Amino acid sequence: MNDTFDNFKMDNVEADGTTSLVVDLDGYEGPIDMLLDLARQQKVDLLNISILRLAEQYLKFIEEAHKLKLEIAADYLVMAAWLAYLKSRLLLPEEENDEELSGPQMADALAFQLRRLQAMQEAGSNIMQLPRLGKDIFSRGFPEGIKVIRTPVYELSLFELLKAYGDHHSKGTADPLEIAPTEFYSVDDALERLTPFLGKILDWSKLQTFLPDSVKNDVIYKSIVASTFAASLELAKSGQLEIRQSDTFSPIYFRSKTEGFN
Amino acid sequence: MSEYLSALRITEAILFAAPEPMTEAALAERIPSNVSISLVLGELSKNYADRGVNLKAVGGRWAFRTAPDLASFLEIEIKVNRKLSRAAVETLAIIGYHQPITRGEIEEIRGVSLSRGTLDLLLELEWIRPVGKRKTPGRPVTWGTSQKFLENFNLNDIKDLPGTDELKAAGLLDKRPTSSIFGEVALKIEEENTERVSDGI
Amino acid sequence: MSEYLSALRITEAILFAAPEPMTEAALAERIPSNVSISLVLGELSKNYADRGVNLKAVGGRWAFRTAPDLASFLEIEIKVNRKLSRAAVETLAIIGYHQPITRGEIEEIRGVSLSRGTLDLLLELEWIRPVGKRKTPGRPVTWGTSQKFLENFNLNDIKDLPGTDELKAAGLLDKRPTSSIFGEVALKIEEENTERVSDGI
Repeated sequence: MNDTFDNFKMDNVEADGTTSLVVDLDGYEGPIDMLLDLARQQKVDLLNISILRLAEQYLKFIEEAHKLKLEIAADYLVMAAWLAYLKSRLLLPEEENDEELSGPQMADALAFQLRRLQAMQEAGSNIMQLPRLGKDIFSRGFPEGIKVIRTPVYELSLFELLKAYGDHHSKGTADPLEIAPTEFYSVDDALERLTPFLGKILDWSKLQTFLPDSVKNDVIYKSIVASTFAASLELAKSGQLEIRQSDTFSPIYFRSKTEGFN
Repeated sequence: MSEYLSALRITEAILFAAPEPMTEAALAERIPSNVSISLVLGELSKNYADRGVNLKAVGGRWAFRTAPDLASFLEIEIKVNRKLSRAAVETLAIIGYHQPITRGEIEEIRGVSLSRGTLDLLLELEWIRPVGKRKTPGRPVTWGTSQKFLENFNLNDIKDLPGTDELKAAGLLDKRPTSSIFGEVALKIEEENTERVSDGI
Repeated sequence: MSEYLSALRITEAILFAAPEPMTEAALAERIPSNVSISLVLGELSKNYADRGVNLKAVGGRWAFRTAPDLASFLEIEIKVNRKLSRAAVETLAIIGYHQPITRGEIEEIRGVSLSRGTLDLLLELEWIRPVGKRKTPGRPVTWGTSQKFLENFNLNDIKDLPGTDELKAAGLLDKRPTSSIFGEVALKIEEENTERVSDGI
């Protein structure tokens, strides 16, 4: 936003005509920074600064800038609006209002912000005056270094050893492929189980009632449900079973298909 | 040679040879176990206090450094130090004294939105680092100074920053937003700032 | 501070910070002109003679160097866990099962030639040892496993290595990957296999 004010200077002659105030916006870091600079020019301790006077100076500056038809960044205008409001609050008698801060409280808040920013600006220049490494103080120019010796440690488990041997062994030999029997329930298993019931399911009965009792674990149970459902579709297709499900995810019911019932 | 003397020599040699400052723990590992490393470091820093080279704790680690008063004799080559902008110096100070602090809080204190390159530059210098996230909506990143910052400015601890106690006593290390007191107008400023910030990203 | 003392401190700081050894002439330029640099260097090297760091002239140039007797303290030994290459593990397994075996025979079994370092590494780890010579032309060395091999794999005797049948029973001679779609059942099967393997030890 500073480029708006490039090389712009203005003289602000105080009401008492003694202090000549030079405002150079080039290089200001925003309205608070500018207010802080105006405050410094009052040459009093920030603790005793007259916020009212500061607000007036700021507003005067904005007014002058407007006269010169300078484009002013929004931040500065918002600050001007706020300061104008603050000024009115400071000048007018306070109304009883619990929700809003009083004029003096608002002025205190601004004074605090100015003091805090000033403190940080000073702190910044103090930090930059500390002796700096590589500028004022130096570290060892030619550190010999600490030599790091890496000793490799190889870890191999018997399992890895045997696995390597096994992998290698099976690479060369053409063993017949043995498929381990699975504990999963096949569609054939389900068909076998459902067939005896065919023609005997007179009323709608839940799919679950047709499942074997001794189910070992969840995965197997799921496979049984899936296989039984697949088998029931098969049976329905061949006209031996009717299936009903009223809604998605709701229970599935079977019933024997009775001849000529339709 | 006594074990204590031996520990002194070893510590001295390691600190001379190490390219980076070393922690007490790392040094303690290398000296006879019945010798106190703090005692050794205490004696060494006393030995070197008046010499051309001093033993210093920087950022909680130990290193030899040339004595600060000899700066003018050591300008072997003219280093071109990039001059930091006012905004960068101010931001660095704010982060140094108020850490952990979010970008938004820095902007509150400075009363202006941070321009694009400021944090980037400090980050590039490795003087600041993200230290966490504020548990507020949006979970903004909080910033703090780095080990390298302490080493660069020859500080042992962030508490050694000049004037910390005075600033604290004066209540100036309070990062509460003054804008909350500014009322609606301030809210408007904030919104605009926020927009500008997000535009800039 | 006397000029002599000042010269001592400056020389000390310069030699510490200099990136390379420095000539007397270059040092002389930086100290008060009425102080003799040889005197300064003489005193400094005497000061540092018994310390962890010594001031030495090498080829007419001066530099601080850590004391030679402390070299071992300036080393850090780090143990790095490394994985053996597939070839090495396979070779070791083949030696374990087929010992005594020559290099040529290993290559025949593996169907590829052994790279240079493989046997060397196993030998260096002391897991294998030469056990004799084959009475064939060229009298090639035969290899076998060592006591350390047995210790490493917690075996009492090389005969305790599971036989081919046992390996097959454990699924280790089966290339089929255990499919993840079998879910928990497969995991259970795998666990059982693993148990069976450890039972076999």
